Amino acid sequence: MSDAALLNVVLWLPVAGMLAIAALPKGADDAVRWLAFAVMVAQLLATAALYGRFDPAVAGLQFETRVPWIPDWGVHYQIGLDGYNVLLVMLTAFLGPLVVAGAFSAIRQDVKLFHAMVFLIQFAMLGTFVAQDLFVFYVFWETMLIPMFVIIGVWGGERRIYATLKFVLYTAFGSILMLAAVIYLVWALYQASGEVSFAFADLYRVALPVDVQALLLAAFALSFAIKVPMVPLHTWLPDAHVEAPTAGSVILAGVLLKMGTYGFMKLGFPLFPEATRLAIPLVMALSVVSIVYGACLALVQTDIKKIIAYSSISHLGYVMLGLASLDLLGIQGAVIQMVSHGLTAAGLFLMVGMIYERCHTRDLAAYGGLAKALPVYSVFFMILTLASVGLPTTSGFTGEFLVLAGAFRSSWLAFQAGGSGFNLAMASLAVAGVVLGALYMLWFAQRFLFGAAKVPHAPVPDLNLREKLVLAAIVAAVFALGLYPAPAMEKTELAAKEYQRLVAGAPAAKQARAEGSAR
Amino acid sequence: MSWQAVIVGMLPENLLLAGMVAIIVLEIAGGPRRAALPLAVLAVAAATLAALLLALAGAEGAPFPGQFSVTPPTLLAKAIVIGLALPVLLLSSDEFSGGEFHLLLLASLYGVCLLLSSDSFLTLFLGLEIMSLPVYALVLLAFRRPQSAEAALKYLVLSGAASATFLLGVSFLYGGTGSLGIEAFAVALEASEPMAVAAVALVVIAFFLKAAVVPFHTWAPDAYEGASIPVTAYMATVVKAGAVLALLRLFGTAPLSPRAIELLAILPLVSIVWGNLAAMRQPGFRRMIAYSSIAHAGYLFYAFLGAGAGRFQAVVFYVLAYGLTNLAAFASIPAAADDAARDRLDSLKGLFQREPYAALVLAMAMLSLAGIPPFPGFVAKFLVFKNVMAAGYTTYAVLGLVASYLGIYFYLRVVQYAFMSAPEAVPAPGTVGRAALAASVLCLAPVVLLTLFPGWVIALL
Amino acid sequence: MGQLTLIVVLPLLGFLLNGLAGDRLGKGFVSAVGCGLPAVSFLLTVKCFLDLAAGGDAPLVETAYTWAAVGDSAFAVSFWFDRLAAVMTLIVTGVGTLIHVYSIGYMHADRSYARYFAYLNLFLFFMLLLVLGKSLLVLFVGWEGVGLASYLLIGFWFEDMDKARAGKKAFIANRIGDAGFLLGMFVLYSALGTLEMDRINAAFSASPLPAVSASLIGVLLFVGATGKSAQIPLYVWLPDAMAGPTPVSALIHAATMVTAGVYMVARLAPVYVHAPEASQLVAFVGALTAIFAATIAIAQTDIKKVLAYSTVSQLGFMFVALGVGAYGVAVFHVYTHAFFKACLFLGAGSVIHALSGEQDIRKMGGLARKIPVTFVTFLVATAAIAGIPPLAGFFSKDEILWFAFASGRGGSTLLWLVMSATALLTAFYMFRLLWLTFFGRSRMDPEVEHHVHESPLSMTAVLAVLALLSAVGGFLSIPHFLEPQLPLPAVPEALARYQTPLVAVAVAIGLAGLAAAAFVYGGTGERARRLAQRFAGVHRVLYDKYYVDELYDAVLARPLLWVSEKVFLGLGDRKLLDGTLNGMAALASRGAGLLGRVQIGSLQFYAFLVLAATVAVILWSWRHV
Amino acid sequence: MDKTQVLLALAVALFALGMIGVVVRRNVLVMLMCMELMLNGVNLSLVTFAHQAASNVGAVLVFLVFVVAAAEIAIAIPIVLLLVRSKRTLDLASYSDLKG
Repeated sequence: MSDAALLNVVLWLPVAGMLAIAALPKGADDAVRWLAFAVMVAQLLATAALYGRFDPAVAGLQFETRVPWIPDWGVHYQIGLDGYNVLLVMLTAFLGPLVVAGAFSAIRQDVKLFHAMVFLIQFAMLGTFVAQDLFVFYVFWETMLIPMFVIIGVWGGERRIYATLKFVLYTAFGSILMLAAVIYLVWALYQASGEVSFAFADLYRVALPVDVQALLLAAFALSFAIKVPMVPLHTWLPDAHVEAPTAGSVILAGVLLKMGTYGFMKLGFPLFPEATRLAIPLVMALSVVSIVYGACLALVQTDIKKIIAYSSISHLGYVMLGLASLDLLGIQGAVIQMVSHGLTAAGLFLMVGMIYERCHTRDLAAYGGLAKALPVYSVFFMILTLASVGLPTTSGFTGEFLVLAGAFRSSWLAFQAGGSGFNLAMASLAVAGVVLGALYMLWFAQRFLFGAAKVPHAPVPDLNLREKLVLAAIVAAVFALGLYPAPAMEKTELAAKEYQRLVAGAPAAKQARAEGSAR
Repeated sequence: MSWQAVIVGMLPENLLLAGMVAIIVLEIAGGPRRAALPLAVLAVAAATLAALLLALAGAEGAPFPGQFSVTPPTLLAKAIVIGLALPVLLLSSDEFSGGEFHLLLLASLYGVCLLLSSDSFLTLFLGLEIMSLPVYALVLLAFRRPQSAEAALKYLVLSGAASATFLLGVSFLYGGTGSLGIEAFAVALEASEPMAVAAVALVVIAFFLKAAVVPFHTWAPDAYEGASIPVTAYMATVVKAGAVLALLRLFGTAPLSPRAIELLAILPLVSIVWGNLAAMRQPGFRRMIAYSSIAHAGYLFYAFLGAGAGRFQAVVFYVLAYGLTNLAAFASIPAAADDAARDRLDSLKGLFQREPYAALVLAMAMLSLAGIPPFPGFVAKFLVFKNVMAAGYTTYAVLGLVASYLGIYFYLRVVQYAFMSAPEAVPAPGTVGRAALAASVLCLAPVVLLTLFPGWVIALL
Repeated sequence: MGQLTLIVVLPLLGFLLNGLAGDRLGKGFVSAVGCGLPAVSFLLTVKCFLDLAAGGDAPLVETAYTWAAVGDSAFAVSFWFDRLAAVMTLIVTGVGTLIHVYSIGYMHADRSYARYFAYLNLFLFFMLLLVLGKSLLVLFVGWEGVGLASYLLIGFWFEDMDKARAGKKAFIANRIGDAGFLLGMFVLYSALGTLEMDRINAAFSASPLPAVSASLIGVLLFVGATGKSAQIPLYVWLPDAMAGPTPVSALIHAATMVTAGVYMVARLAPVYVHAPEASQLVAFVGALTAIFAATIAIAQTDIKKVLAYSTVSQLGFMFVALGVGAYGVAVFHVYTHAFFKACLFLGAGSVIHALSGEQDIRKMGGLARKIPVTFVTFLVATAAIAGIPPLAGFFSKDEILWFAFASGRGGSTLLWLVMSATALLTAFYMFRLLWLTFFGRSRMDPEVEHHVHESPLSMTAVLAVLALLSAVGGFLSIPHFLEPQLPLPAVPEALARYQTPLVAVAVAIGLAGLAAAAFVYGGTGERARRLAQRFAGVHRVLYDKYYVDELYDAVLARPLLWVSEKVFLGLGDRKLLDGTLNGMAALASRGAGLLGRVQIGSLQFYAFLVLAATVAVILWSWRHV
Repeated sequence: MDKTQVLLALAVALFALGMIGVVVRRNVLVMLMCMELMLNGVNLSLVTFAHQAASNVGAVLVFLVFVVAAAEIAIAIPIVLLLVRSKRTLDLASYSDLKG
């Protein structure tokens, strides 16, 4: 099988899985679970094979498929891997089996529908990442809403309806304006070149006046910023996370939130470079606000899921900061940080789910001293907490360090070149944000794990083999990215450079940046 | 006028006519009443097929020059609209066993066909009335419901007012040009003397009334609620499509003048907002669909803002996607003890546990109507707004899209009821009938096709 | 794998073995791995040291692998072994191994024996990374890593919430410093494009100097040092860190980790040489911390707290040395301090061990005869820290005092006076501690007293070795050894003649402290009580550590929580953001109701609407006619 | 003002009268009659224009309108009958069960 075909297999395997599950008889819950797990593992293996064969020395798309889909509009079913998406595709495929395995004992109602929805969202997420045609991208992008709506709404907690409607309506609002911008953009391409195309590569070439760019960027950015989410567009996230079942939270935190940052990186910023350069102080400021605000709110939560939810806001602030830095370090760091957050947040949500299955409460006050009662659990929890804090040797450090270094360097150079010090101040504030990150996570861990043993519904059993394996996989990935990120970063390097070139302008990137912040 | 042209060019109409005649004969002969349904299905299916084949064969002709002509696009539109009646017929099997429903339906369909092929206001008027008159009776047919007469009256009076308005406009056009050909309308669109302007306005208003655009929509919620499910389904899809396609015929492919733009953008925009907002708190399914259809009428007329062949493409595709998903939704409503209970959205609670297939189809239909990808409703909406944007009306396009956002909530509410709410204990929930199942499959298959290969259909249009 | 890499990796191996399998394989295995691997590291270090000496001054360099490469900059994990690193590595592995051995006895009864050794080995790994790292990045990884190990070990007995809290406090305080450190690194990286310390030092040794303010870098990095090395304003974690097992206090919070800040400044001495403002700040903070902590130490009653504040104070001495440019002298003090402070802590541990966990010196006394080995070693170490010649502390402290007075890079009489006063206080509170613990009448509970016993050989042997080193370690002149790498500051000619008199003064100070303590605390202790009553207010303030913890709580912690809870969560998220959302939803719902009310059901009203709208549309269409 | 204009004015007046009648009369039968009036207004204008343009298509349409009007009434009467049977009144105001 050719690699391009393999990529198609990876993408469509979840759909096949969905159909296969639908064909299973009612009540065969265990069969559904194992089938779903098997399909996810197959997908992971196929993705891993592609990942291995992905050539970091080749710029642009690899394993590309391009066939006309709606020929009248120049829409192509065009998918492929490039440096932008390769890590995220890998992350998505990696989390797939873990989501299914993590839900083995948690989901008891409508098992078939649940796994069908997990497959659907897996399909939509992968599709969003690999799509290279704006129409196809948008279709996948919006399709993601449906399974998430169902997952939160059917298997969620008490206020699940409120949470899921809030999630869908919030995100859909952003998407609607993005749709307007998409249409306008394609039309502008047609006006300029007489060619109707939705291909990213073609759309990058559209040159628009800066005021139009600003409007379109605003529309795209709204949609992406809601998904990220950036303060002040974040309030759907805590509710969604709290009400979602574990699998929903894992998918949401693990992959879905990266859609926003990926969207900025692949589309939002490169499509409208001039407007982006003008908006960079704003983006940086909002990123820093997200970092600090999310951390402060995480500090005062009493629901363990909310703590992690707010921490996500904070962590994704770093990603945005890295992207806005337009510095190679920052961009690469942003990509790593996306993956890192995907791993740690997914792991933490899985762990919260595990304890919830045992104790049926998410109230932090009900817990204490778990380290004594559940030593293995606590070790894993501590590792993930520290990764979330960004401790060296974990993936969190790699991401945060590179992002902060990049953000600082670019704004420092701009400042030295006579630009305003605003960006520099923002970057420095972001560095200070690492303190808050440690504060809320360690306080959380302290109240959760340490002190006198206080476990509702004791005695509770420690992790079983399935749970240990799931967490071990995540922890292994966390350390791999922390100790030796070079192979992963190698794969994204050319894309990061392309992003930088597209946004910062070709020849004198540094100079342009200096001007950008001087304005 | 050659007989061959009449037989071939009007084959769909003729097949419908044959169906009608057969049903009448059946009634007169006192044959088994249950045979009416298969006969009607056969006739409609044959007509659909005929129209489709003729369209694909590129048939063109004017059996009655100056009055009636066919071209492949019109035949295709005809095929789509007639085809939409098939699920309606299947839906009716639980409710109407007699022949009168089928006869009236076929008659109304005949009117739609005339409408789509008319070259003069004479045929147009005839088509409009042949389409509408049976529907008044159809609404009335649900006489088991006490409100059906009220619904029929409201529909009849306001629809009659629409006819009168239409005629006044036509007479003005006639006065201005001395002709009743539909080209007179295009001429009047460009003209600026008061009478021509008024004529255009009156004709457009008449179609707004028929298609239920705010503020001419008031009959729709009441009539939809008062009618029975198949009739509501028919009104919401075929009748609405007929009205819009007829007006499309009048507007042709020429770009709109600024005056026409305002006419065709502002009220439909208001319609989208109004329909989407008012639907939010409806407790009944049909009334909700009525408001939804008011909003969709807005999108349909929005498509007129685009120019050229894209306008036709957008309207027809929209009609197809909207009609199919709407009918699929109607087909998924489970039977209940009585009509009022069946109509209540609350009775959908817990549907997925009882009827997973129906719930899935319903959810898909709702999401498609909401315009959420990957369902065809999205592609249809995209097509509309793409054309609007391409014609340069960026502001209208953005406003329309934002207005369409308002609609998402109430569609999702239905999904929420079906999947996420515990079933209500009190009424013994019924199941979806076999015929309804067939109807939903009939809708679902093309929906899946449209989802996976929208390009196919678009290329055809 | 090169030998430097091996030095670093061996403790990591110990951590993995003990952490993953220690519980299953038994204490013998744990002890063997936990102490054996650091010992091997120590031997390897000695070998490297010999190689270094054999190869002249050329530093040993080893690159393990490239951590990440971005564009034209690559971050390599490589190790660098020069004289400075050699001294530090020897201290870390040497003292580290000793303390590991000591722990076998000290921790023998603990349930989490394997976990303890795993953490201890993890600490060594990170500390060696810190010391041997060639790049600031590697140093930083070690820097944060030792913080982690410290966090884990302080909260080792996590079931006690106070201990867990102390661990967190340490981590947070360190993090605050680390933020500054990161900023400093970023400035360096932005300006020079590299984090390799040899290249940074080379850049600042060359001319022209890099176009970046060395003082800015110096100050930012120093912020990191104040966290790690417990200087004002971030010292507050160190006294609380005594919640950990006592060997941990000896190893991490006295001998090695807390001196990382000193090491870092010394390592980047060429930067600080060009940063007079930063150096002044370093000296100022060091002096202030030294005397501040010394005053607190006077009034403390917990044996470990006294030693903790003493450590803070001694670290202040080191920073003063750094601030006046006597980098080698600071490292000298690190070296001697490692011996005597480790000895003191381990001695304290032995006392605590003997007294079944009692730490309050008010409940001790008269222990000298009961635990003689501990007493003798403790005595030697106390004398060393008090600066009694010819013990190790005397040499290093005397040199610091001398350079505080005479250095051409910021030495001054005032600085000398402050440091001398601190030295006096040091001698005083250390002898106070000695007195209250070992002399006089016993104030122990009879139950405790009954069980008093000398510690096992694994502990006393270590005490003896450390006491020996505290006694003779000063004869090895580290500043001289490091001089090729870290030249001492020039002393103005005019001041040179004061050197000998000042030595005499320093000795006098040490003896004065001894005498004062003997006077106050000798005999019945009545004088001490009266003194405390006489100066009740002062005593209270010192006993309560100047209320700094309370101040931080009121100024930082509470406002942060208040703002987060009330402003961000209450006002921001709930009222403003969700309020707007819910308001819009309510508005839509209200609108829906309103539109529903138009649909009143009256046909005539409907007809009226049609009529009105028709007229309106026609009039609207006509307006352009 | 020539004859055509007078006739046209009359036609529009009839139409308007009918429409206003629909709006204001509460009796359902009168309402239906007013609808017929509207159609008759249209018929008058069609005839006038047909006369003016000397073409007879308009007249053909007039006949169609007659037919349609008859058909409408044919359907309207049973509706009214049903309504009267259930409501026992011809007052339009009481036919407002459907609303919201």
